[in-house]
Amino acid sequence: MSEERPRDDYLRDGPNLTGAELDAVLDETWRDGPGLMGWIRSVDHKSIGKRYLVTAIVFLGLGGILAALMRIQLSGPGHHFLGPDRYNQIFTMHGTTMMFLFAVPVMDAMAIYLVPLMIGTRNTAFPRLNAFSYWMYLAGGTLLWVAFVLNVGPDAGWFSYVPLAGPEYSPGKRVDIWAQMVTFTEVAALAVAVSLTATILKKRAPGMTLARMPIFVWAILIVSLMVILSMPSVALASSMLLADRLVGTQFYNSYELGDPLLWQHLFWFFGHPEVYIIFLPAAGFVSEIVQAYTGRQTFGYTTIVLALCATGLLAFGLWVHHMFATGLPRLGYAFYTAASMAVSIPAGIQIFCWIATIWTGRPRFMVPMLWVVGFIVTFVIGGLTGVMLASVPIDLQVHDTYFVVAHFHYVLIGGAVFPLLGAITYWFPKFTGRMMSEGLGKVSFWLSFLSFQGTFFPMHIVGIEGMPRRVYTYPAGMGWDTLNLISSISAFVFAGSVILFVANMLLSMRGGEQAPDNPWGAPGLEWKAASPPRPYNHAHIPIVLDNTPLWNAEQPVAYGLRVEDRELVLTTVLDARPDLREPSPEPTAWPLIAALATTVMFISSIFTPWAVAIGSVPIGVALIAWFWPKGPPHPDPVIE
Amino acid sequence: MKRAALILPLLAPGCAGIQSANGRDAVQGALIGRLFDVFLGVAVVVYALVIVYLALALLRGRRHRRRESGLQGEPAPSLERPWRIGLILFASATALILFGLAIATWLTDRALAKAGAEAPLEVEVIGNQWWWEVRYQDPVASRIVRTANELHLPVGQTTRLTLKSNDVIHSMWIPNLSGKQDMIPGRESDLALHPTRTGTFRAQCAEFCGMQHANMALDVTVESPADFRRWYEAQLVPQPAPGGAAAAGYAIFQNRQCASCHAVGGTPASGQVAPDLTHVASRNTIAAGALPMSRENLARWVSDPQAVKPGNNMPKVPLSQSELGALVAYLETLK
Amino acid sequence: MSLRFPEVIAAMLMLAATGCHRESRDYRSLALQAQDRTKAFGGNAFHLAQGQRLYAWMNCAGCHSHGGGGMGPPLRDDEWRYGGSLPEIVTTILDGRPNGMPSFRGKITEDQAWQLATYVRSLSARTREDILSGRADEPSNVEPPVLDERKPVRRVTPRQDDASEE
Amino acid sequence: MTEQPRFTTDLAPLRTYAFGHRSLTWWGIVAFFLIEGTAFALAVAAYFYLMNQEKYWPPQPIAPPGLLAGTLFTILLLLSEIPNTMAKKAAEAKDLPALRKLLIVSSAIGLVLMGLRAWELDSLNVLWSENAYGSAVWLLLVLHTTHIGTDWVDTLVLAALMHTEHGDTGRRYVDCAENAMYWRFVWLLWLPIYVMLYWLPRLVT
Repeated sequence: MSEERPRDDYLRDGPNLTGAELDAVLDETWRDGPGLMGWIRSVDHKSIGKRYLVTAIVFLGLGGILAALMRIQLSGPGHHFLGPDRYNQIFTMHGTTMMFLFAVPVMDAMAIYLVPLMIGTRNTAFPRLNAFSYWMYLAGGTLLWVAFVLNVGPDAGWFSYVPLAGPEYSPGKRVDIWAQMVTFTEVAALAVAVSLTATILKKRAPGMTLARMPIFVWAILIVSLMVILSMPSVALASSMLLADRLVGTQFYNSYELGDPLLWQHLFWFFGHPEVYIIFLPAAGFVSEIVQAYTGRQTFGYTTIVLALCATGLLAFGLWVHHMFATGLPRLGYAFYTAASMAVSIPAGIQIFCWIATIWTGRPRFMVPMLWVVGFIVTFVIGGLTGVMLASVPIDLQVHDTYFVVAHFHYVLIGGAVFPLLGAITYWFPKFTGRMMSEGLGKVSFWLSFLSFQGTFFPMHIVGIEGMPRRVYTYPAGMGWDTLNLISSISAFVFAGSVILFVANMLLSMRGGEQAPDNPWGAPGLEWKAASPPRPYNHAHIPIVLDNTPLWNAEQPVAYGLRVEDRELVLTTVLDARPDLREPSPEPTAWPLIAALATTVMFISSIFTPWAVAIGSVPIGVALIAWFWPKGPPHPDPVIE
Repeated sequence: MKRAALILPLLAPGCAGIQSANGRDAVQGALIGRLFDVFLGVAVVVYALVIVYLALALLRGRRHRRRESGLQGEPAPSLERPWRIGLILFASATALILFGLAIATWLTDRALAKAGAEAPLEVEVIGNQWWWEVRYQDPVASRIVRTANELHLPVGQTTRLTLKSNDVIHSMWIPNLSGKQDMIPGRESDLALHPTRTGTFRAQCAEFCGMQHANMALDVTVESPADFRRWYEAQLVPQPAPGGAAAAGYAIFQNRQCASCHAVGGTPASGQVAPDLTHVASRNTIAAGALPMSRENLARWVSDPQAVKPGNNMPKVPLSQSELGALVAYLETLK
Repeated sequence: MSLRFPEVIAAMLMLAATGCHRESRDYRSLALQAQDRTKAFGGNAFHLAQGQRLYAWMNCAGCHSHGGGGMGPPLRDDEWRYGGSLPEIVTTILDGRPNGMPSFRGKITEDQAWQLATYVRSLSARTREDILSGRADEPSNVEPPVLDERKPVRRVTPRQDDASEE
Repeated sequence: MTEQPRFTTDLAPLRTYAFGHRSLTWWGIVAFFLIEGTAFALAVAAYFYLMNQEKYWPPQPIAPPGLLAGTLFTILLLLSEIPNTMAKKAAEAKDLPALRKLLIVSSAIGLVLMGLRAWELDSLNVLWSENAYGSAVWLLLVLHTTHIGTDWVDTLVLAALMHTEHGDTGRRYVDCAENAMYWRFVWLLWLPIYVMLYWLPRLVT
């Protein structure tokens, strides 16, 4: 085969083929198929991203309902609204749903949707792997919630400490289903991480060197690497737990040389990076929002990127602060105290830079900016209580109490959900082509912000006053009654505010005013594409000259990509010089079939270990069919 | 330090209850409490500074507010310079504050270690699913006191609790006295307590341990050494078979299901898998804090333990009214 | 989604029939007749786990060790001198048997006897696979289950087809 | 988009495939290296974690795993690198006939390796359910067996693919080169595990 000579009879975009005529051809090439089969076969990052977002918001709602039930039970001492068994299932499901089925997938959703648009390409790398990851995520969520409805929901907490979650003290299939759900969501998150890493490294628009990448894309790159390095830990731990429960291995059996702390080490080695996997994309959202609404590039671009890297690195060095009460040697703890305190410095630096950007820019106080201010006010409280928790003696008093519950709600809802709601409002015009209503947005912000403080600030005090975590009831006269009542009432108001936000989304989807391509005058490449973006995102691959492409007078474009087949450009990793023309895989249903085969294997392996061997044959067949090239061989390759 | 102490009272409201980390009724509790005050004070100050900084940025931003979107002109590098210096100052200030807090933590750790160094009294506490087994160690085997769900401590002396577990991970936490320590099966951890104030406190299991994690409490009574000595001797006294009205209850206890699991010193009943009932009537609560001790509550508990503490391991023993009355009468004698 | 939905619902309903019963923690004492008790206790993982703990608490291992037998007969094999069905094992526990098996009537409650019997039957792997617990948190000096047929002893009660109890 | 965008860079002359880090799938495979490498590193860490809690390792009555099977497996695994490297060179040189033969040789070696692995699992002297040591040893071996099994199936599929008419396209050569790279990762990962499982207990007691 001689050197690949580009045959000239292919139709290519360029000066002679542009505008509406090009749009027709590209739309035909990149569009999803019609109807249900088209939806199932789709590999377009935008439709997969939207699916992830809708599913994650559904799970947010379900998790929220569970939180409401818990608050009803805890609104006063000695209530009988929920029995212990049902309450334990509910708080476990609340934690598991919020962490595994909402927080990580919703950040994946935004990343899958936005990263290709922001770096000026037409689809993620390995789009079929993305489709596979969504089906696995959906299957894992469905498994968990169907089990919960059938009274087989896990009841050992969202981190299922052994030996309570072991074979002897958790009879039946409840914890098995939890462990298998972890395997599902972990496979999904790893698949997304692999595809996003490859997308960000290889598919940036020509000229977008690493130093010119948007900060959100930096955050997603670091988060993807953290997912790749942390998720195997929980995969290993949950597989070992499943082996202990089903085939009688002795990993966590202290009577047979095993150790319950081995589970805690492996789980929290994943657990703490997980919470930074949830927070860093939110930090990326804030950097983008602040940049757009103050009309200037975020202050200290390099500082923030280094702070993100520092957070990503440090996150792997402080998991033992979850185990300060387990009696490990004190000198080891001192190291983890230092690391846990040090991780607040990068976060503090980012806060400083955002406020500096607001100070020196000319801000417009639209709804996303309100969410950013609400985020700063709330997250700093969570960060400071986090520093308190880093100190061993204080942690021994407040560990596993409602003080910790308050802390992680401040850093997870305050630190990740507030920026997420701001980001949804900010990118809503790009997702749907319509603006969310400002008035309704402001009301839902103030309602959320105030009811959030009312719900979770009293928990600091109740925790100090001695109320332990995960109790389905508590005696009267301990000084906790009024504070819990306040939390419960505010919790319902908070739930109302989130419902209001979702209502605002649904109403604006149809009734919102039409949005231009760049309603906020923001500098990112995603605002160069149409609202909602055409299936091929950018008619011509843009060329980037600096950090804020759309604020640059010069906006050159590249041309010469084939239009009748899916093709996009690969660039070199560091300075994004155009390198190869890469065919992008065509839509196919094989990822769904492979996901179904994997689901059958995972679920049946809970009932019999043989299912692992027998079940992997259909998976092999599905994967081979997925990769096997179809149709006649093309001289200029197309991935059928 | 003093400034932080001034700010603190208004933030940790309310007098400390019988189960509150604000109680600080032991040397350990006080040390941790003081460290918490330092951290809280610093946190409040830092938070105030951040909010002031944010507010100024927002106010200044409000003055330069604008309607139109898009680039407003890249700020001149000269304007950036003060902010670069500000950033370096901010980062180093944060690092310095954290370093100070780390030093405070280290000092507290050292003081805690010194406070718990030597302990004249050794107590072994074993966590079970949803109750505590408490054994006062003594070199002379016959003077070992076995009790359950209660802990008596002499004030002004250090007591070391050796913490173990028979089944899942529990966590011994007496908020008024000290921090918590997990009880992990296959491991032993210890907790030193040096109470400084007499009184009754309530401890609770702080690591989720199953269905009745919420009702796994422990009554802690701190009393003068003399009272403690008196209590200790009383606990050593075995319970002879009673005469009169309680004799029927005694017969039921020995012959029916009770003796299979429970033990009463001085009687054939010597079950090890459930709380020791030798001096059950002298305790403040029943079933690890589920009900306060009283005649009706004893009857209510024995007649249907699953109603009071659903899912616990004590079965509903079929008893007629008369048998129940006799049994409760017998239990009342176990002072 | 529509084409997959009916199958999913059908599968769930079928699962519902077995799912929630196997998992329900019905710690309230069950006033049921013998054959209802077999289904109530036999198919429930919670009762099997409680039986496992009672086996340790009531010191059954003293004579039967962990099912391998010692002074008492082994419980892991398929050899039942006094009947291998649940009600028969409960009768053995509550009323005792000649040459050595003590009567536990009055020493443990009716429900506890049924829980114990459920666990004892599971030692010879006759219970459904999905109810068995992987292992106990205790030293694993348990020999692998011995299911090879030994010379049958004269049976007291006619041999019932055990499969009927699944 | 009324006025004509400024066209500056013509992408038409770019190549459509390349070997090494220029190809997209190379980065995907490196990411998978990281995932599997982390999983193995943590499994080894768990093994050491359990080990330093015991005085005797393996715990008393149990003998260390039989050397013969493991060593034979390791030797053959290292030898398999010869056809593997030749296959990589053949792929980069786009020499189809040689590549086809080498892929068949690699698949055959894979089959023998799986057989040796089965014998190795039989000569471990411990069951996974006996104690944590047995569990950890079996965990590492089952993980590596799946690892080697998946890459063996990949090699089989590639061998079959290269014999079809699709075989003679640029990207398929890239796939073969990257599969050879993945095979290297498989045996590189096995060496530390082999030393740890087979030699550490013998040297350290």
